[in-house]
Amino acid sequence: MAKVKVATVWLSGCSGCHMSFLDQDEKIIELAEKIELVYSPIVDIKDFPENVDITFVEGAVANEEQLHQLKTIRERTKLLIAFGDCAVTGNVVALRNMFQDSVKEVLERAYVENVDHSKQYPTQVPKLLENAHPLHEVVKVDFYLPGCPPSAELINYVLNEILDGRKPSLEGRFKFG
Amino acid sequence: MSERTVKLVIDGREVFAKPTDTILKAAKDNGIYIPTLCYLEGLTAYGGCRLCVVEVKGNPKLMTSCTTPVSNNMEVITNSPRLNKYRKQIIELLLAERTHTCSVCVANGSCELQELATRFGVDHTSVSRNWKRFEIDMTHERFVLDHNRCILCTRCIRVCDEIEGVHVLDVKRRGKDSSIVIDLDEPWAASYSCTSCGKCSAVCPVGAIYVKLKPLSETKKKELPEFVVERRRR
Amino acid sequence: MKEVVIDPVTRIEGHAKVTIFLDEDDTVKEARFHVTDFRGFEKFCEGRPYYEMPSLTARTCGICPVSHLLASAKACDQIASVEVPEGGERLRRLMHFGQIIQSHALNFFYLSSPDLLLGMDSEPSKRNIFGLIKEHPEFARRGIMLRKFGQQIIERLSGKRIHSGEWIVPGGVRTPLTKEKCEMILNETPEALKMIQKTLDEFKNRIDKFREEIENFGNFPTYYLGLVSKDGLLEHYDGFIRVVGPKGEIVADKLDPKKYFEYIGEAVEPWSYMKFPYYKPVGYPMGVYRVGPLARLNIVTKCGTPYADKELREYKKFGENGVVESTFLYHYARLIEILYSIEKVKEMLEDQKVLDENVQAKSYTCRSEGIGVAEAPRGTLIHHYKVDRDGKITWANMIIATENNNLAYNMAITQVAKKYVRGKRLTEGILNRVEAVIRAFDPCLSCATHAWGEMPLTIHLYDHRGREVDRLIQD
Amino acid sequence: MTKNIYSNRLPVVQQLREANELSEYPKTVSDKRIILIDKTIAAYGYRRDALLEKLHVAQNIYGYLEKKILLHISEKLKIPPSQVYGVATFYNYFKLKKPGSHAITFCLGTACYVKGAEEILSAVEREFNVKRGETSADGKISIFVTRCVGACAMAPNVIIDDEMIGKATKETVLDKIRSLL
Amino acid sequence: MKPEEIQKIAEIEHDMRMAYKYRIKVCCSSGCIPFGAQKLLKAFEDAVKELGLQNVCKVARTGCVGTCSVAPVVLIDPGNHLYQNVKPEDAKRIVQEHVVNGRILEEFVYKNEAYFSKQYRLVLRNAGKIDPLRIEDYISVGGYSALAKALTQMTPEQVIYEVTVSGLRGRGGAGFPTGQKWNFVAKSTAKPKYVVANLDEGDPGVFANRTLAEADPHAIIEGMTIAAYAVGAEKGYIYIRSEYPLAIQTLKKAIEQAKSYGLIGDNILGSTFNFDIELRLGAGAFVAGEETAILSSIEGLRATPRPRPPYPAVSGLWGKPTLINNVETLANVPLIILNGGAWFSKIGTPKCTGTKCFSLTGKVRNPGLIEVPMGITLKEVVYEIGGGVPEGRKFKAVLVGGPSGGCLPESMLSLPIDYESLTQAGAIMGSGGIVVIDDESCIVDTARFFIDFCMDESCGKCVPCRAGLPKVREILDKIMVGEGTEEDLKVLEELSYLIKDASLCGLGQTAPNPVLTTLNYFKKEYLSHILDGKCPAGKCNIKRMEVVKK
Repeated sequence: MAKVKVATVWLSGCSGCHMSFLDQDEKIIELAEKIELVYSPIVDIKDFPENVDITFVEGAVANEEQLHQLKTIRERTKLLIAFGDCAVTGNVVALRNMFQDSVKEVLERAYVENVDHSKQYPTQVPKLLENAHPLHEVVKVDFYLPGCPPSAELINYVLNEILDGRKPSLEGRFKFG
Repeated sequence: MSERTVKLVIDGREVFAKPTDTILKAAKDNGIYIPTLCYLEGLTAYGGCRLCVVEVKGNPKLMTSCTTPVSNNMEVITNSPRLNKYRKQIIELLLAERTHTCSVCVANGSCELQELATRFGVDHTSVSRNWKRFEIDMTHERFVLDHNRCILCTRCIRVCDEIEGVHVLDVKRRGKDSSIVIDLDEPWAASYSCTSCGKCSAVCPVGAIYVKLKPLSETKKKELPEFVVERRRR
Repeated sequence: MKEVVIDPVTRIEGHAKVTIFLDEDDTVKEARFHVTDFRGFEKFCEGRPYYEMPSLTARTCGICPVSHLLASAKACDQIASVEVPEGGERLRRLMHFGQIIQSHALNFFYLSSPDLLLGMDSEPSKRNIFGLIKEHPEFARRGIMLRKFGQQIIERLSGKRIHSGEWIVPGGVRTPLTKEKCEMILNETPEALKMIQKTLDEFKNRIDKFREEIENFGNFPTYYLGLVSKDGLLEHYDGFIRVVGPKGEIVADKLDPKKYFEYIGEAVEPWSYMKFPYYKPVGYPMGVYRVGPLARLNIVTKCGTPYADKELREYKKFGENGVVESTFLYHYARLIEILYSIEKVKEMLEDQKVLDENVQAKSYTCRSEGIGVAEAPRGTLIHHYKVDRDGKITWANMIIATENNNLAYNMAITQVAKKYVRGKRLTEGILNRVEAVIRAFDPCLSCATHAWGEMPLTIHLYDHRGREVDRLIQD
Repeated sequence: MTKNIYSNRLPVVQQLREANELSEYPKTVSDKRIILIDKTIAAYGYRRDALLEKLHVAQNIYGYLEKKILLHISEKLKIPPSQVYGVATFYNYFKLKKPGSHAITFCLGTACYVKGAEEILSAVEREFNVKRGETSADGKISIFVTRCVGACAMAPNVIIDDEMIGKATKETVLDKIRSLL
Repeated sequence: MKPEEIQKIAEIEHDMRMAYKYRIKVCCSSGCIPFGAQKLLKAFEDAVKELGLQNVCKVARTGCVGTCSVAPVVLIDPGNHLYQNVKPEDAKRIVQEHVVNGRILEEFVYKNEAYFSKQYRLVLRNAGKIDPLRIEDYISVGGYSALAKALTQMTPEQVIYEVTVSGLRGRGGAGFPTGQKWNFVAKSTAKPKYVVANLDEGDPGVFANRTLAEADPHAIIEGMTIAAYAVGAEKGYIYIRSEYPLAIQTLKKAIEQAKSYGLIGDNILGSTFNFDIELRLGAGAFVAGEETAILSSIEGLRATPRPRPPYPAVSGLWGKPTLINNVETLANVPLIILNGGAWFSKIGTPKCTGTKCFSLTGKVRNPGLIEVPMGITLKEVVYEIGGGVPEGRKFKAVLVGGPSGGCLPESMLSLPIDYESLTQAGAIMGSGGIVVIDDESCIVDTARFFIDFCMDESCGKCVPCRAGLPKVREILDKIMVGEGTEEDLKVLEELSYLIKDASLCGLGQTAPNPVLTTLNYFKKEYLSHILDGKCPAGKCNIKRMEVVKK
């Protein structure tokens, strides 16, 4: 049987959801039988492949590169999962949206006020979006997996349900935050 | 105390209630769950959150079960796809209305809104979230008022008015601009009517009013003691 | 000038890319490490109550949230003017050891060992933890279990493995350790100890095979900075800052961590969201210093636990004057720290004091400023807050462990690139070496993207006219 | 009403008080206008339900509702201040900030909107650098928006200092305001 | 005062009127005053004096005749000649020509016959006839005789019976049978009881109630007093918008006059019935017009609605039984008492009897205030009375029922105006606003405008309305700048249904109507914004088209 192609992506987030994925501990070994991790921060493939079955996307969309990346991912993925609170709601990443001119204000604080030498905004880096967005404001999301981070058990449950061809039901199981 | 003399049908089950009961009370007494948020037993029913709406046979409108009294032979449906859809939508709207960032909230884990989201499977908000920033009032030595998390259920206002009897709090402005106000829009510490009793923090269903430096899981008693409720009923 | 871009760098914790610049004669001139994400914690915490900071800043990083919790809580302790009860401090330390174990295990087993065991030039699609599970199942399983051991300590203390923000609070911790959970952890320690010792032995047995890497992977003199306990032992939670020079001399000792701004400066380069801290007395950019396991072991002469001290003596042989220079040996240092942490966990749990129920001091008093410093797995972590009269944050600065090494990263990748990148053709294996040196540092880019982010990797090779002559995408 | 409402408070409160306009409250009781309000209150027999009427009277006298007036009414009627504040801010008609010397009220009723009132409003906002509902920096003009003044047949309508301009155009309104300044 | 005295006053007044051959009536309502009606009144008085016609010609003020688009207007009796756009300087000439020379000045004459021929004036029966500031005028046209009849010849039950038979329904918008409502209050045993006359007409573009109050305040007072007699109330409140200064002044004066004549107060017309009326001012809150919110407002609280039950008929003001009627409803009452319920029930349609006042505005040639019998079609109103859209433009839609009404397309114009038909079409009767929209207006923009209004006026008590409407608006905004998606339309519709079904009060329950009806009848226009990046009316500023990859 061909293994299910799974990808995990990490946008603007803290990696906690990926860590929670790894917190499945020895169950990862069982999973290795069923899935093939075709793209992930923990594997060495640099370009997002075509025809991915399931993609877990952690983090909010906060800069132009991520926006572009997410659109590519969407095109190449059958089932896109918003993985964790940042991807689902914006969470902490989106707290900067509460400021009027958020991009300027956050950059000013970090790269001018709090710096001793060569104060400047980094320019040769992806431009920040005016607001950080949860995924579904940018692309279509097929499944939401909230939590900060979602627990390893929940991830395991969802993944196994999907692998077995069922739609996982989150009612009463998940929790924001 | 009056007898349970009113017979009604809730979700196909025949139940008996006192004539003074509301649908919510009758359902609760019979172990039927109806979600609530602005309702707190012992305080005047408010009817604002609309989560407890039910269908009453013969009435084209949805009725809030916390305010509608029972009547004989009433047929009530508390749980239908339509109702649950509306409930989900309401929870979504509440989550989107202000910045509910559960992960960094004092109420995380003991928040009624969060719990409802879990129960009804509101795993995201289909409407975009607001990011308006409200000043947090931390002037009081013991309590904090964080408007960013307020859902305007007005439990705090009612408990302050009806139980403590002071009415320090009210709502200012209206519509989407409504927010809780202390005296004449004073910093809390400058309120001259506040008795610092803390009832408001005890009934807040979310993390909007809380005791400084304490997570809600340690401080909250969201339900009023039975004898208080009983006294209020009289 | 030519340019080679590795985008994204993989198997590190975050988003980054690398650009390698070549001269006209195809020799490597410089290499740069770019961090491409930014979140702005220092700004958006403004206006929030200071005691929300631990749980908020824990979200800078999902790998080492405990370190952030600690640094943040320590800053808050000062703002609240409390002295943490011994019981609370003990549990904070215990949790931190859990975190060091899991974080180091993550880097070594999940991220770096595919290079070490499968080879730098092995098939890229297999060169990961899943490949390892297949090829070296026992080894992979050991890594998983060691990480689990660490994570479980955190979970047993706080009820949650990641982002236990509600547990570590200003003034201490929220709940004491129960006897039952204490015993559960204690029962697992011998096994964990056995696993790490085995790993250390394996590593030492194979170390000869990595002569080349040791020689070329970021092997250069720098300053080393980190916390030491007041009696000069290895320390992760509290203590003084010690700076050791390239030749092993103590340049500065007993520095007050709360005065970090007197000796650490920060600079910005336009090509990275990650800032460049430097040792102020030397200046920018010459004040390069390294932090993290390697630096920590360089600045101490003793760890304070029997097994770890034994390993330390052996380890120091790889350097002179007690200073080990090769970045590659971060791996070695990391394993020793795991060993040390497990020993410490055992030591702490065997003492009944760990069950002390007085774990949190409470206070409403506010000071207007607080600085918390802790040794995160990746190095010295600094949180600095200012609050107004009511305790609302008005300003914040964070210097993240990973950031401290920023200057060193660039030096290290330049060194590796100079050694391996030649001519117009690139091979995957070459680029993997560039990444491997970064992995050795174990940068945590989610941390640095409080200030950064993403780490998969493409290398572009540009000629001196700026034309792309080759591009290598790792797949 | 001579007691200091802030007696026996913490030092912090003292500071807050100094920054607060209410601190002057006890001094203003001799204000003749307050006496006028008191008379109205008495005329209504101190009835709490006539709060709106009293706010109307106070606004007519003062031009707007200062906090000290609200507090005064609250104390006289024995209504909690927060309730008075809640009521005063609920209704659009009550103004809690001092309005500019010239009031320009735009009708944004359906008929006026359909006939282009919004464009005139934006033009005025741009030219005089005032947003709707706000007062210009020099305190000269305030722009108010109302929903229907009831002269829909003459839409769009703009009221400038009590003078109604029916079938208004951008030019007529701008000219009229310019002539005022 | 005794009932007979009313008759006497009427006779004296009649004689006084007959003493003058001519009667020049200057409309002094809010529609005409901004355009110089006061000065005009003065100019006519001066002209009459100057020409020495004081004994032949009486100059008087009067209420609105409805043709506000040609303000100010003057009516000259006999013959009820309507002069439009009269300026003070024309006064002398008009008096000279019309009164002295007996010649009608064609240049000033209002020529749109159809505007009046299709109307049927019951409520506004006295507008343009009497001087609203004189109670004697009202009495002279039969005013207060209904009250006298009710008090002297009828029991409260009989009054309620007649009202029930008449089939009169609430004119505030919901159309609840008035007789039934009175009956509920009458049956309630708690005391005291209250009557509230609702004059908080907040709909933008609607001014029927104001006109009524300005033109015929005593009709309201008389209707209210009869209602109070029928239900057994002792105290009445007229709740009026503060934005209607003239109506407030007029009503204040009318109440004083009625009091001095003993028509309200203690022992009215010599009976044992006591009833007092107090005027209460709103302060700019549309929601205060809602049946329960008005109670809160009168009690001096924030005008937030209360859940029903308990209904106001059982527990209203201060928890006491309260009858709340719209002033237009009340103004019908004297007629029903005088002529009998059966007579009234023959007007209009069988299910919807009587007439309804509408403010006809927007892109029509003859905007103004009209009163038409129930059952008249929208087409008749828009094209015959209103004269259709102005030259060169195309009719697009008609919005019936104020901001929370529905947008109906041309194909729906044959719809008869009655509560049921309108509701079925997605519109409502509301307080009677008809706004005509032509092809210059964008339908999305129009929907947004109404949502905007309801959002601003939402009291904020219940979640669907408070939090939902801003989201609806947000989506409409998005569509208007060309960033909308088809998914958004789905969300828009779902949200609208939520707000409609789950909101606490009428404001929320009807607020999404403009969106739902436009989505229903004008979906194409939405899709054109979304898919083609074009606004058919050319109104929206669509910045860019996002290429949606499929």
